[in-house]
Order: sequence, then C-alpha cells, then structure tokens
Amino acid sequence: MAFISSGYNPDKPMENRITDIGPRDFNEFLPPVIKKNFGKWAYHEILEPGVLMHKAESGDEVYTVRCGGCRLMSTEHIREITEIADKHCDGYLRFTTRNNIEFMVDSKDKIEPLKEDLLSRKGPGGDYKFPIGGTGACITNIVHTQGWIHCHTPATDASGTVKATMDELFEEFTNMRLPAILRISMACCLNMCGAVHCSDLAILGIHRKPPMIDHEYIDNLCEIPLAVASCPVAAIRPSKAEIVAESGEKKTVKTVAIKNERCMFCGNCYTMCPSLPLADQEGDGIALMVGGKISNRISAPKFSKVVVAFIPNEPPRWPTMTKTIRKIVDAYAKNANKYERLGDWAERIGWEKFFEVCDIPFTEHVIDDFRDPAYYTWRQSTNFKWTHGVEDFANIKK
Amino acid sequence: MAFISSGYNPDKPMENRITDIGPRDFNEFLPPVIKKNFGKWAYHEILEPGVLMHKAESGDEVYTVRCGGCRLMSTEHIREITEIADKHCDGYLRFTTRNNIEFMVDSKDKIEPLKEDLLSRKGPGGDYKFPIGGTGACITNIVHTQGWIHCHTPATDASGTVKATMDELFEEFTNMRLPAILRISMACCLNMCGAVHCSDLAILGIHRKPPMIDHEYIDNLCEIPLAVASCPVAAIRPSKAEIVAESGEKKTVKTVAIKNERCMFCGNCYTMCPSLPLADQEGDGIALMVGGKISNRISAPKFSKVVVAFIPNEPPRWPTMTKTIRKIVDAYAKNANKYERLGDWAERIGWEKFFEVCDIPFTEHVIDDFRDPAYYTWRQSTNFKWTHGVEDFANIKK
Amino acid sequence: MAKRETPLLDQLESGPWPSFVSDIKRAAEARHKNERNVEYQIPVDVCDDLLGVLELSYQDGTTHWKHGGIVGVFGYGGGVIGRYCDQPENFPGVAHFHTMRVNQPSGKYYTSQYLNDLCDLWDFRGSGLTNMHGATGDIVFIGTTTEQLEEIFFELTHKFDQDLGGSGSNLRTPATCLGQSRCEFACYDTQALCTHLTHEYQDELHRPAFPYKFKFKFDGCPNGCVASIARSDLSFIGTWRDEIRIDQEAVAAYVGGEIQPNAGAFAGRDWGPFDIQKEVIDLCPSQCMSLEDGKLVIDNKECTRCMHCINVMPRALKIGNDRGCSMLCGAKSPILDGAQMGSLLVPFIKVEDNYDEIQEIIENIWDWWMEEGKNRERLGELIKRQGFQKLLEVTNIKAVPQHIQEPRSNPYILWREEEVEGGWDRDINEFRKHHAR
Amino acid sequence: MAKRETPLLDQLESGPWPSFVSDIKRAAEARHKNERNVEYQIPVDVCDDLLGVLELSYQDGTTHWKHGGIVGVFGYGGGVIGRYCDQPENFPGVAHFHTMRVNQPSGKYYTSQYLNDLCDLWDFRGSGLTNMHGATGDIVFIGTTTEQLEEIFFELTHKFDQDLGGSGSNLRTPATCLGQSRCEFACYDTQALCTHLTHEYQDELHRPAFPYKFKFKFDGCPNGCVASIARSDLSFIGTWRDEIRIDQEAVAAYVGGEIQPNAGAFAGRDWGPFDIQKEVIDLCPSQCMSLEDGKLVIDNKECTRCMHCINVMPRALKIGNDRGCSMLCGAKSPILDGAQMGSLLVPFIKVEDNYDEIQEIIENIWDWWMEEGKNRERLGELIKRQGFQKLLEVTNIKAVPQHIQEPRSNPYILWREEEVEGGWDRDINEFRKHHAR
Ligand code: SRM
Ligand code: SRM
Ligand code: SRM
Ligand code: SRM
Ligand code: SF4
Ligand code: SF4
Ligand code: SF4
Ligand code: SF4
Ligand code: SF4
Ligand code: SF4
Ligand code: SF4
Ligand code: SF4
Repeated sequence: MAFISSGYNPDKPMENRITDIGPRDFNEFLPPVIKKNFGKWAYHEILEPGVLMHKAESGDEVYTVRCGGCRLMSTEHIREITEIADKHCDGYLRFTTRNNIEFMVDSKDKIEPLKEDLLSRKGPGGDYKFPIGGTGACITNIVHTQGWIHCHTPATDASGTVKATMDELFEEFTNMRLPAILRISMACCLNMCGAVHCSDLAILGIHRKPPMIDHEYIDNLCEIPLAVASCPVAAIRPSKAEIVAESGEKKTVKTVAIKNERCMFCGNCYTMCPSLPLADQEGDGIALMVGGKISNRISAPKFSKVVVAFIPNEPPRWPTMTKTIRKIVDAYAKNANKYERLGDWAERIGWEKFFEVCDIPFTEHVIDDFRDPAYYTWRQSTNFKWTHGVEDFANIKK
Repeated sequence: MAFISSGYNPDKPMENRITDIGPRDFNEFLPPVIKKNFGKWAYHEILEPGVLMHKAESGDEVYTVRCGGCRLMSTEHIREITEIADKHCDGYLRFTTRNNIEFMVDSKDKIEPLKEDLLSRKGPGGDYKFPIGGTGACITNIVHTQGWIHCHTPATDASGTVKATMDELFEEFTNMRLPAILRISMACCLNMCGAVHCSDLAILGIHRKPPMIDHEYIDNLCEIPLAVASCPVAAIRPSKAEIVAESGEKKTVKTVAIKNERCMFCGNCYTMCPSLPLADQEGDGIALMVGGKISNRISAPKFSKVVVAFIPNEPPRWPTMTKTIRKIVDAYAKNANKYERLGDWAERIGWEKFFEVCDIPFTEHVIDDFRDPAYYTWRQSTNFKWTHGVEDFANIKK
Repeated sequence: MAKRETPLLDQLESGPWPSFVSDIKRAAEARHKNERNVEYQIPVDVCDDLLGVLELSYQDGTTHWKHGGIVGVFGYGGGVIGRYCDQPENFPGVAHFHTMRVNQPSGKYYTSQYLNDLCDLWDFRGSGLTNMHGATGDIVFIGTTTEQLEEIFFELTHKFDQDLGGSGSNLRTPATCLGQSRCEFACYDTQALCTHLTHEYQDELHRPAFPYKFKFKFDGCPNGCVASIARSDLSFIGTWRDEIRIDQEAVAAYVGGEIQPNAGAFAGRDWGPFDIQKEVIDLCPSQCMSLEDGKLVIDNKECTRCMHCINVMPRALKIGNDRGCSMLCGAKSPILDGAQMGSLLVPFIKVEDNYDEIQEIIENIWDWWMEEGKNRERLGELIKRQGFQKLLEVTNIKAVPQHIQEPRSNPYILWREEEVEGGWDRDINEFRKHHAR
Repeated sequence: MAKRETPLLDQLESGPWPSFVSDIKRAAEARHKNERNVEYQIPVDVCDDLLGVLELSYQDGTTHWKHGGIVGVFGYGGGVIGRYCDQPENFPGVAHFHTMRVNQPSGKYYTSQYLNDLCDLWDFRGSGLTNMHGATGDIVFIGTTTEQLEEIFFELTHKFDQDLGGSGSNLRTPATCLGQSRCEFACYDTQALCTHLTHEYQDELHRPAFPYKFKFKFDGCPNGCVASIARSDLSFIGTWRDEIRIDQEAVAAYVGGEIQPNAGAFAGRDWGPFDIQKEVIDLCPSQCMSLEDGKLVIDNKECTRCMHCINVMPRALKIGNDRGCSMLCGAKSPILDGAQMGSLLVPFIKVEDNYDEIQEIIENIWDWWMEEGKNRERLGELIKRQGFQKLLEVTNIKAVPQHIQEPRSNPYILWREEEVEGGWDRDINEFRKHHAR
C-alpha cells in the first residue's frame, strides 16, 4: 500500500491551506419539494408506522419513510442507502436526530415500491437492513455511543447492548401502540455521551471498582496534580510508593493514593490520567435509568432515575438486561394513560408502586446520597402507598 | 424585698432534691367529658367561626370556643382566663398548638353565655381580650417568637409585627371565607424559632449588614476558632488587628477578619460569639415568605419561599409589611380554588403569575443562589406564562 | 401612672387583636398595686422596665438583650435561658431577665387551679410574664434573676410535682397535638406516647450529652396539627394500614346537602352546593375514588391516606381500624444548611402500650448521632452528610421504596467492596498483560 | 472467509434489528475483494481486526482501546479523537484507530452524490466505518492512522468544500432539528441559525480557547426533537408570544372522528373514540382551554405553549404568528456535579435575519466563562458556582419571574453593600455606646 498524497505538503502545512469553511450549506441538499415548501408546512399525518405525510400550504405533499439505522455503519451500507435514494427519491435522503434514515418521495404511489424494496433487504442472519417504523407512540432507535468499538472508558459495549435491546423490542419499533413515545438511550460510561440523563429508559455502563494505580508509570504518563484535582469526591491524594519496577529494581516513586471507600466510580480520574484504569470484567456492568424526558409537552423535561443499580455484563446478548427492560416496557404499556410518558406515569402512581408494578427489587443503591440535592429525593411526607409487606414493620427490619 | 427561701439550700444542693420527674400527667387536666370519651370521638362540626362541636360515639358532645391568645401573656391575663374557665367550664381549659385558648363546655346552652362573656372583655385601647375565631378556612393565630422582648439576635420585633398583622387581618380570624386555611408564622431571625420555613405566609426578621467585630474583646469573650468554624460560608478567618484600646493604649490583638461580600447575614457567628453583633436599624428588617404548608392533605408538606426580600422595620405598626401581606391574602382569597392552599395555588398558576397577580415586584434576590439545590429552583423548561412586558426582549435588558 | 413614656408602644393598644402592650401595662400596674400582697423577689418595676427597653428598641430598631451566659439549676444543663439587658443602668428591673421553660402537660389541657398556682409562684419569684406557650411547647416563664432559678425549681418540683423543659444540646420538651382526647382522626394516643417518652428520657432532656438539640413531636394523623414534620428531629405521625371506613348513608347525606362539607369549615362563603365529584373525587391526589351506582368506592391500595376525603366528609369517612404511626426524621430550621422537613424512616409501626420497638429506633439513632455528629450538627444534617443509607444501617431497617419520593438521578453509587465480585484488590501488572500502556 | 473467529459477535447477526456485526463483516469482505480497486491507505484488514478486538472485549469484558494522545490537523485543536489499540501486535490493523468528526449539514439532509463521494474518500484513507451520526451530530469517520489525518483534511476542504467538526475545549459542532424544512411546528429557521452561528464561530470551533467544551443546539419548538434542553450549553427553543391559531372547523372534524388525533401517532391501539375533553382540555397543564358552544377556547395568557393540544390536533391548532425563540443555558452530562438541563435565560427573542442580539448574548456568556471558568468547568457548573444572578449580570438581563420555577426557600440572600442604607461600615465603639458588652 503506497502512500498517496492528497496534495498536502507536510513541510509547508500552510501552503494552499483551506480552513474554517464550516459545514456545507444545507440548502444544497434539500429535496426539491422540501426546498419549495420550506417554512410553509400546514400539517402532517402518520399514515402507518414509519410513514409520514407532510402537507404544505401549497397543497404539495412529501412522504417520508423512516428506517431504523444502526448508526455504526460501513460505507457499504451507506452506498446501499444512496442506491435506494437514487432509485426512489431522486437521490435525496436524510438522517434523523436519532440516527434513523429517512427516504422522502413526493407522491403517494412511490411509497409502496420504496417500502417493498426496503423490507426486502436483509442481512445474512435474517436481520432487516432497513426496518420501517420509529414514528408515533413507539420505541424508536436508541441513541448511543462507542462502547468497546472505540472508546477507552466504557464499562460495557454500546452497539451490542443496543442490538440486543432493539431485537427484544422490535415490535414496538414497527408499531404505534404505546401510551406515548418511549425513548431509549445508551451510554457506555458516566460521561454519558448518549445523554441518557433524560430518557424514558436509559442503559448506562457503570464501573464498580476503584481505579488501579500504575505506580511505576503514573508520574511519567500523567500530571499527578491534575489527577488529584480530577476527583470530585477528593478520594485521590498525592503519595509515594515503594515498588519493584518491571526491571526488578526497587524504587520509590511519586504516585497517588486512593481512598477506595470514597470512590464513586465516576472514572473522571481515568479520563485525566491513563495510569488509573477502572475497567474490570466482574466490576463493570449496566445500570438502568427510567423516567426522563426532553419535550416540554404537558410536563417539563425531567431527568432519568436509576431503578436498577447493577446488571452484570453478559455479552453478546445481555439477557438479564433485556428481560428487565422488557418488564418495564410491558408494565408501562399496560398501565399508563394515553399521552402519558413513562416518568409521568411513575410519578402519578408513585415510585413505590412503580417498583411493585414492574416487579423490580428495590435496593438501597437507588436512594440518592450524592450531595445536598439528595435530600429532596427522599420522602418528606406521609403520603405514600402500601406495597407488599411494607406495612409490617417486622418485614422491613434487617 | 427580702429574700425568701423555697427551702433550697445552696450549700447542700442535693439535699431534698427532686429531679427528673417530668411534666404533670395530662390525664389530671382533662375535662370529664373529654376523659370519658377519650379515643372515642365520632365526628366534629364547626357551628360557627370559633365554635366547635365534637360528638362522641357515646352521644356525648363537647363544645369548644376558641379565642385568640396573644401568647406573651401576664399572670393577670392568665388569671382572667382561669376565672372564665371557672365560671363557664368547671375550671378546665386548654391552649392550642398555635397559642389560642380553648374553653370547653359540655352542653350547647352553655355556649352563648360563654361567648358573650368573652366578647365583653376588652382592653383599654378597645382590643378584644378574647376574640372568637380561628377555626376552619380562616387565618388563625400567628405562631411567633421573642423578638425585642427577650432575644439577643432578632432583626425585628415579634409581638409587634404580629399584633399589627392580626389587626390588619382580624376579619379573617373571625370568618371562614378563605379558600383554605392560611397559616401565618413569624420568626425574628434566621434561626426561625417560629418555624416559618413551612407556613402559608411567613414574616421573617433578616439582617443585611455583616457583623461588626469587637476586636478589643473578641479574644476574651469568644473562642476564635469556634467563631471561625461557625460561618457556613467560610467568610470568617482568624486574623490580627492593631487597635487603640478603650484605655488609649495601642496594641495588637488576636481577632477575626470577615469577607463581607461573602456574608449571607445568617447570624450564626453572633450566636456563637457576642463580639460579632449584626443588628442595625437600617440594615435590619423583614422578608416575607409564602407557600409553605405542613399538612399532607392533597399535597405533601412544603417549604415557604421568599417573595419579598426586604421590607424596612417600621415600628410600631410596620405599615408596608401589613399592606404587602394584605395584597397577598386578598389575591389568594380572590383567585384560589376551594381547598387550595396558598402554595398549591401559586404552583398551579405558576410563580411568574403569582408575582403579577399579587402585584409584587420581582427582584433577583428571590432567585435562589444557595448551594447546589438552587439549580432546581431555576426554570428548566420552556413552559412558562407571559407576564407584562416580558415578551419583549428590549424590556428585560438592563 | 406608667413609670415611662412609651409613645410608640402605645400605638399597639388599639386595633381588635389582643394587645400585649395593654396586658404588660396592666401587669405593671398590678405589681405596683400588689393587691395580693406578694413579697416580690425580683424588682417590682420589672414590667415597666421591660416596656422601657422595648420602647427603646422600637426607637432604635435594635434589640437590647445580650448573650445569655451560663445560668441554670444545679445538675441540669437546660431549662433556663440566661438573658441580660445591655443597658442595665437605665433598666435595672430587667438587668437580669432569664427565662425558664416549664414542661407543659401533653395536649396543653389545664385546670384553673394549677394555672393559678403557677401564677402565684411566678408573680412571687419572677416577672409575672409568660408565653403560653413557647414555640417548642413549653410554658415559658419570661424574666427572673439568677438567684431565683434554684428557688423556682425547688418549688416547682416540691410543690407542683412539675419539672423543667429542655434547652441546650439535649432532648427538647416533646409536644403533641390533642390527639385522641378530642379528635376523631387520631390514629394513636399521641399524649400517652409523648408523656411516656418524656419520662423515659428525662436524663437526655436535662443533661446535655448530644451534639445539639433534639426534638420529638407527635401528630395523631397526617393533618399535622403540631407540625411535627417541620419541627422535630423525630416526628411520629399517625396513620393506618387497612381501609377507610365508609358510611354510604352519610355519603348520601353529604351529596344531598344535609351535612355541610368539611364540618362547616368553609361556611363563611358561598361556594355553591357541595359537589362530591369536584370537591372530593377529583381532588384525591391518588385518584383512587369513584362513584359507582351512587356509592363511593375507594381503591384503598392506591390511597395515600392524605386525609382530604375524610376531612371533607368526617361523618361518612373514617380512618381505618388497624392503626399506628409513621416515623420521620431530620426536620429543622435553616441554620446552617437550609431547612429540612422530616424524611420518612418507618412507614408503619404499631403504637401499643409497649413502646420497645419505637425506643429501640430512637436509641439507635441517638447512638449514631452521638458517635458521629459534629458539634452543633442536627440529625438532619448528619443524615445528609453520611447518607440516608447510613441511617438505615444504624436503625437496622431495610431500604423500601417508601423511603424515597423518587430514585436518584445521578449514577454515583457508592458500592461497597463486599458487593462486588472479586473484590477491589487487583494487580496492575496482571491487568497490563492484557492492556498495554 | 473471516480472518478471525468471532463466535460471540456472530450471535448478534440474528434478530430483526440491523446487525452491525453483519455490516462490519460485509465491509471486511468488501475490502478484501476490493471491487472498486481502491489503493487502501490504511491496513486492508482494519475491519477484521476491529471485529477481533471487539470479540476479545466480549470475552474479557473490558475495552482494548487506550487513551488518545494528541493527534490532529495543523492549526486545529479539535475534530480528531486519537485512539490506539492496547494489543497492537495482535490487532495491527487497528493499532492506530483515530476518528475524525466531519461537520454535518444542518438538518442532516444529503444527496447520494455527496455521500458516495465521502464513502470513496473514507474507503481510500480510512476504515470505511462511520457513525451516521455521532451523538453531537457529526458525521463520524471511525478509524484511520495518524498519517492520514492531514490528507483527509486536505481532501475534505479542497474537494468537498467541507470542514471538520469540534472536539476538545472548544465550540462543538452545532446541531438542529429539521425545523422549517419539513415541520409545521418550527417557530424559527433552526437550520439557518445553526448554519449562521457555525460559520460565525469557526475560530471557536477549531481552536480551543475555552475552559471546556461548549455546545449549541437548535429546536424549532418545545417538542425538542434535537434534545437541546438536555444536551447543549446554549439551547435555542422556538416559541411564540401571540395566540394559538384555531380552526374551529378542523376542531369539529377531530371531535367528529374525521381526523385522527395526534396525526395518527396512536393508531396502533384501540384507545376508543377521540375525547377532546379528556385528551386535550383535561391534560392541558395550565388548564386554560374550554369548550364553549362547541367552540374551543384558549385563554392564551395562561397558556405555557407546551405543544400538547397542537400535537394532538395539528390540523386545527397552529403555533402563533409572532415567533422567536427562548434561550436556555447550562445543560450537561453528570460529570462532575450531576447532570443539568438548560435553565431559561431569555424568555423570548426574535430570530430575524440579523442575529446581532443573539450573538451579543453568546459573546457575553463566553467572555464571562473564559474569564472565570475553571479548567474543565462547564457553563452550567459556573452558573451554579457563581449564581444565576451573575449570569444575569454578565448578559445584562433583568431578573424576571420566568427565570425561576419557584422562589428560594432559604433566606440566605447575598445583599450588596450599595443596596443597604448606610452601607456596611460601622463603628463598634459607637454601637457599644448603646449596647453594653
Ligand atoms: C425526525 C425528527 C427530527 C429530526 O430533526 O430528525 C422528529 C420529527 C418529528 N417529531 Fe420529534 N422528531 C425527532 C426526535 C424527537 C426527539 C429527540 C429525541 O428523542 O432524542 C424528541 C424529544 C423526546 C423526549 O421528549 O424525550 C421528540 C419529541 C417530539 C414530540 C413530543 C412527544 C411527547 O409525547 O413528549 C412530538 C409531538 C408528537 O409526537 O405529537 C414530536 C413531533 C414530531 C413531528 C410530528 C414533527 C412534525 O410535525 O413533523 C415529526 C414526526 C414525529 C414522529 O416521528 O412521530 N417530536 N422528537 C426526530 C426523529 C427521531 C427518530 O428517528 O425517531
Ligand atoms: C386545636 C388544634 C390541635 C391542638 O392540639 O391544639 C387543631 C385542631 C383541629 N384540626 Fe388542625 N389543629 C391545630 C393546628 C393545626 C396545624 C398546625 C399549625 O398550623 O401550626 C395544622 C397544619 C397547618 C398546615 O398545614 O400548615 C393543622 C392542619 C389541619 C388540617 C389540614 C388543613 C389543610 O387544608 O391542609 C385539618 C383538616 C381540616 O381542616 O379539614 C385539621 C383539622 C383539625 C380538626 C378539625 C381536627 C378535629 O377533628 O378536631 C380540629 C379543629 C379544626 C379547626 O380549628 O378548624 N387540622 N391544624 C390546633 C389549632 C391551632 C389553632 O389554634 O388555630
Ligand atoms: C423561646 C423560643 C421562641 C419562642 O418565643 O417561643 C426559642 C428561643 C430561642 N431559640 Fe429557638 N426557640 C424556640 C423554639 C424553636 C423552634 C420551634 C420548635 O421547637 O418547634 C425552632 C425551629 C425548629 C428547630 O429546632 O429547628 C427553633 C430553632 C432555633 C435555632 C435553629 C436551630 C437549627 O438547627 O437550625 C436556634 C439557634 C441555636 O440553637 O443556636 C435557636 C435558638 C434560640 C435561642 C436560644 C437563641 C440563641 O441563639 O441562643 C432563643 C432564646 C430566646 C430567648 O431569649 O428566650 N432556636 N427554636 C422557643 C422555645 C420555647 C419552648 O421551649 O417552648
Ligand atoms: C463520539 C461521541 C459518542 C458517540 O458515539 O456518538 C463522544 C465520544 C466521547 N466523548 Fe462525549 N461523545 C459524544 C457526544 C457527547 C454528548 C452528546 C451531545 O453532544 O449531544 C455528551 C453529553 C452532553 C454534554 O456535552 O454534556 C457527551 C459527554 C461527554 C463527557 C462529559 C462532559 C460533561 O461535562 O459532563 C465527556 C468527558 C470529557 O469531556 O472528558 C466526554 C468524552 C468523550 C470522549 C472524548 C472520551 C474522553 O473521555 O476523552 C469520547 C471519545 C470516544 C471515542 O473514542 O470516539 N463526552 N459527549 C459523541 C460525539 C460525536 C459527534 O461529534 O457527533
Ligand atoms: S459514554 Fe463514555 S465510554 Fe461511551 S463513548 Fe462516551 S466517553 Fe466513551
Ligand atoms: S473514579 Fe471518580 S471518584 Fe473514583 S477515584 Fe476516580 S475520580 Fe475519584
Ligand atoms: S427567631 Fe431568632 S431572634 Fe427570634 S427568638 Fe428565635 S433565636 Fe431569638
Ligand atoms: S453572619 Fe453568617 S455568613 Fe455572615 S459572617 Fe456570620 S456566620 Fe458568616
Ligand atoms: S393531627 Fe390529626 S389527630 Fe391530631 S389533632 Fe390534628 S387532625 Fe386530630
Ligand atoms: S385519603 Fe386522600 S388519597 Fe386516600 S382516598 Fe381520601 S383523598 Fe384519596
Ligand atoms: S423540535 Fe419542533 S420544530 Fe423541530 S422538528 Fe421537532 S416538532 Fe418540529
Ligand atoms: S399549548 Fe399546552 S398549555 Fe397551551 S393551550 Fe395547548 S395544551 Fe394548554
């Protein structure tokens, strides 16, 4: 493989250089019917799961077919997408903010052939390459992150947990039968690139072992004061250690010491310093959070809450995790009111009932103990419901 | 005035000493009808403002006439109370948890003479000594504190502000025409002995000047480390000062220094150290808080919120304060739903509307900036109502 | 004739509400007249001087009382608040002006006799001014001199069979709503429990051994008439665990307008005819009520026992039969870290004659707080600092969802080593075999 | 034939959802086949090795990627995330595996032509694997070597007229909902504003001068389809200040069952016939709707513009005509101090062709944050640390009640000296004249 230059001259990096030109103008990419009716849309209809019709004031219509995208996609897959767009949509397409693919056509009769084409494309294991759905009161695609595919801090995989979950919930993607939209997000560590902090249901990778300290290397690879400063709970302090180096030589090195019982496994130290790895097969796994939302519809946006503190990593299909998710989705689907988001439902019935109805064991770990605001999550009221056994003091004694 | 011994011998303090006997047994003091029907009450009725009837399962009835008490009362006043009790109630009476006086009779015909007697007793300035009311959807007595009558840390007077307020709201004491009960409390400093932190309406004395430092005496009168530790915002540090003593002598003393711009005027340092007085005629005054509640009825208990950050002390009648209170009470009375507490009303209409409807100017001081939980009081939503002018950005530019 | 001019205070003599100024003036006068021939043990013009010093405060907008200093009675660390005037020359009658807290009887019922006797004592050895009652619940005797403290205590204990209340870093005088004495909503005997625990913990009440003050309050039901949830480190609130008892005939009578809603509490205004749907069913916070064929139905397992429907229709709806109380802890004023309400610790506990289980919880909490609490740290602050989990640990109570209003929204879970497979000890060199630097 | 066995990953090839494993395998195969005759500039078995390293992670439950190190393109401080494998000997194809963030067009519309061209470039100089799109919004090119970074950048800028997106402590790639391009709810042209600000702040996007990352996101209405309120330091959410437009005939059609509620979004289940009272009027959070003589009436001054009624009846109810946006700031993930949503700063601002007022606010915020923000302190954390009042001060905005959900419940007000009559300087000796020690 011979190196082929783009024209860039490393000796004269400024030669011919173009910078700060920003993204391409979106107007270049708008399908004609969209361009023509820009800002002049009258209303929309969801004709069936995955198929939208937008009506313009001019009377024009644009039909959108939405397909599940798996986000991590190869150029092979993109070329298949563009091929479809060329065949049916005059070479236009878009992606949604949740990584779905939208094919738009400007008349109704173009929908069926498009759909047929999409659904006919399957992978070797029988998966749909372009499942249609993700509209209305459904579970659409999962916003997620890198996981073991690319990142250095994950506590679980992203693409795998997402695939396992979407396989489990596939029917909810292709239907619109939930009480409201149910948005699932996934993030592989507490940095939460998947912004799982406000999703109806969130899959979150978490660590449970404090960092190991690579005493021999830390002073070379990291700035110790930065590592110390990185810890939000001040569990790290500068220290010295006597070590036997790889060379066999005994020496005293500058390093850090960690108060393990203070550590909350946030991983921020590791982000700042590679000599403090946390990852561990048994320590790492998944927490489930529920009840967040973004939209201002009826109720204000809200944060997701931890309801299952830990599920072990069970690659490749994380069965305990998917089963638990299924329980929550089913309980919600069965019990919530129309238009009621999962978090609003849980608040209406009371979180004590949520655990009962979803059949999720309650553990002390879901009680907040982080900083002052924790207090506001405890119950300062006698208004609560009985759940099985709690009315008997003998049962709640340790 | 000759000293008369009780029998206590200071030289032998343990002689004959009785300790740890606790309070008197309440059973001794129960009126017969109460004792008889203890724990067997069927229901109650409010016959008219201030008059309650409790029906026992036995069919017995006890009638209670409730009178405003001014809590700070002399033995003269108490003797008048016992005289009334002797005359009408077989020598029994009680006080309520809000410092009202309750006279109980065991038959209906005893009510009118009792009421007549009570209302006939007036002070030289025309005040009722025993106003009847304080039941049902009313404003009952104000729970309050010592103020300038007895305490060393007040920022205002207690008895005076209470008298002025109850005079203003007297009609609401003797009527039951509010949407729900409206409980007012008063505390003369941030220690909040009046527990104003959860009242529908709260009158709170506040300081606004950082402590003065009595450099010459502080090291003798206080433990400097305790004074330093007392400050919740770490505004105080140990220091030295050059002073000219009262004697005229120049000397360097151990003292403290205060970062004034950090001080939040809580007075905790003064509680710990008399050499750090805060009180000041211009600095001190009143904050009004609203919307708290205690009962679990319909909604959970909640904290009162600061809606007017400062009203100057205007003894003897605090007219600005009483006028502002009146505005709030009137707006509430006019607009809230039946059974709706003030705080529930404000939350239903939105606090932005509360300020508009009550015609109270909004100031930055009512925005929380104390510690992490402050964040949760800001608005994380686009769900808000327009109030006059706010929809125009030009108007909200400084 | 008044000893001093008090033009500002005088303005507080008018207006309909009882005037404390008129009352103090009257007391001042009575003292001078001395019709009962009392041999006053403190200055006869104590009330005049109090008015004088108060008038001065009304003029200059500041208090004229100094820090207390340590006064009290032998062997007790509480019950007395020391107080001195900062202008003793001008107001010698109140140069010393200490208060004594006298432990009120549970529920604040009295006989005239008892109160009159107390008045005699207080006229004789103090200012004759009181608070009926202090915000914690005590009978507060306002204003006496240091020498009188032991005398008063001696008389109280010997003649009145009566002890002092609390102050300082100890158990404070417990207080209660009137409970079963006169209220159909009371789910347990608040007065009995209050009295029992007060007696049981006399030592804690009188001898400061705590990091800071500690308060008990007892509400018979969730209406909270003694405000325990806001004002006590440990709050006992009555509740039940079976069903609200319904008398359908009485329901019909309410619907038919024969009985006034809420016992007549709203009678002062025309709110229109009673509408059970709007006023009860729609306002039920858990939406667990309905009308079926004219009958009121309550889905009790959804009920949060908020009291609303019972308050509105006390003749038709009654608290359940299987009663006890919830225990909440940590309420306090804002100093230092912001106010707290009590947080639910025990959803339900029986309140039987034997209070052992309750006392075990109390003592476990105290042990922890005395061990770990910093100087001047309230229980609520300790719970915040060490976490609700720690409270559960020391009280041997399992975590139940009733403990929370909502689960944590942050993922910062403090796992313990024993919970994590394989423990925390790991070998970095072993790790590096599979993960190069 | 696959280069390696991946028995665990293979299990992710079944099931209905698109399989990323099958896709990567296909890509691996395509690379080996090389039907397009690409002169691959990075190892041909990059995809095989990626599968291999991932299989290893599935076996040992840990990642095999190391910290990035500083790689990038000359003069830019962002746009590239460096990545190295921690087992380079076993997986040489991914020994270097950097990603590049390519700034997506606003709204994520594309032509096939453009995407195909990008694919050509990325097959040639990278792994051929992408994210369409990254969580911030970029086109993410996953996996190339250090030497290719400048080459790719050169080609992108010269042949594609296309720049990189953000990473590091700078402005991150702004993102938007599709807005007016296809949505009747859009209250302003989100794509135009997004594009404008992206161009305007190219320097901030490419050259880290901030304490930490900073994100803009643009939602056309309160439905929030790009999640700006949760994911951006500065969030622009469309709204209006006049009235919801009502078409009463269409209302009647909804009521009559002629039009499906919520555009058919609930069609997959039998929810019974549409009930405007229950589904719209009763659910309106501000209870400002009613039916009068069959006509729907909205009390617009009580409306909070929550979108519910409009979402349910898009053919009958339309956003107002006088439109603009609200600006909220400070959203972020939980590291370090807990997550934040954006807090409302500007209730309403017009979004006209001239964005000067908006830019003034942005720049005032940046000036403050750059001056006062600590290393790795997000805007939200700075606001928490210095107070909302400070944010108002630096943006020259008056406090209005819309800024808060509720007033403070603590009384710890930070008065400033100039607000207090007489100032703070006092003479203790003067004070002591009236208040003895
Ligand atoms: C295409 C997309 C915008 C884009 O720029 O890509 C989009 C498009 C529409 N959204 Fe959305 N939303 C899109 C992401 C979102 C998000 C963001 C997210 O989930 O990360 C939200 C906030 C979710 C949340 O609250 O957690 C979102 C909350 C809404 C809502 C509020 C729903 C609610 O019950 O709270 C509506 C109104 C509705 O559904 O009636 C809405 C409505 C719509 C409408 C009906 C707007 C219109 O008139 O065209 C569009 C079709 C809806 C549908 O799919 O049923 N859109 N929508 C996004 C599609 C994502 C996907 O592939 O599934
Ligand atoms: C006498 C007293 C108890 C005592 O031990 O002294 C008492 C007595 C009753 N209360 Fe109370 N409450 C008393 C202080 C309280 C307090 C405490 C306080 O204000 O500091 C509260 C909590 C207030 C709060 O939430 O902020 C209180 C909240 C209630 C409620 C709930 C009202 C609500 O709308 O939230 C009820 C139920 C009702 O009124 O229907 C209630 C009901 C009652 C009933 C009807 C109970 C009964 O069946 O007898 C009694 C007569 C009510 C009336 O006056 O209208 N009581 N009640 C107290 C009288 C105070 C006074 O002098 O005015
Ligand atoms: C007398 C009384 C006010 C009254 O007029 O009724 C009172 C008076 C004082 N309180 Fe209090 N507190 C009184 C009930 C309360 C209450 C209400 C309650 O108990 O229900 C509270 C709020 C509830 C709580 O405990 O949090 C209360 C919260 C405080 C605080 C703040 C404690 C905190 O943790 O935030 C202080 C400050 C301190 O302890 O240094 C305080 C301190 C004081 C001191 C001792 C002043 C001091 O800083 O040393 C006051 C002596 C005044 C005096 O000269 O007589 N007082 N104090 C109340 C006791 C009477 C009684 O025994 O019946
Ligand atoms: C690629 C991407 C995830 C993805 O798979 O899509 C990503 C990947 C990383 N993010 Fe992120 N973040 C990505 C969107 C986000 C988002 C979502 C968003 O922007 O809407 C968030 C939450 C919103 C926010 O900004 O708070 C996010 C919050 C973080 C944080 C926590 C920041 C905080 O203030 O709490 C970190 C930690 C850090 O900066 O050190 C982080 C750090 C990282 C790093 C650079 C890891 C690190 O510690 O250095 C990850 C590199 C992974 C890799 O190997 O490629 N990433 N990150 C997303 C960017 C793609 C793109 O440009 O389109
Ligand atoms: S969430 Fe954590 S592990 Fe996952 S991509 Fe982001 S930084 Fe990496
Ligand atoms: S993981 Fe987080 S809490 Fe633990 S030591 Fe590192 S920075 Fe501190
Ligand atoms: S509130 Fe403050 S000033 Fe008033 S009595 Fe209590 S401690 Fe004293
Ligand atoms: S008043 Fe409060 S904040 Fe101010 S210095 Fe004293 S203790 Fe600190
Ligand atoms: S708290 Fe309940 S039991 Fe006690 S008096 Fe009030 S209503 Fe009655
Ligand atoms: S007590 Fe409250 S929650 Fe229970 S049924 Fe009555 S109103 Fe509803
Ligand atoms: S945020 Fe509003 S304007 Fe933007 S796509 Fe969603 S519904 Fe339409
Ligand atoms: S937009 Fe929301 S608040 Fe406004 S009328 Fe419609 S439902 Fe009510």
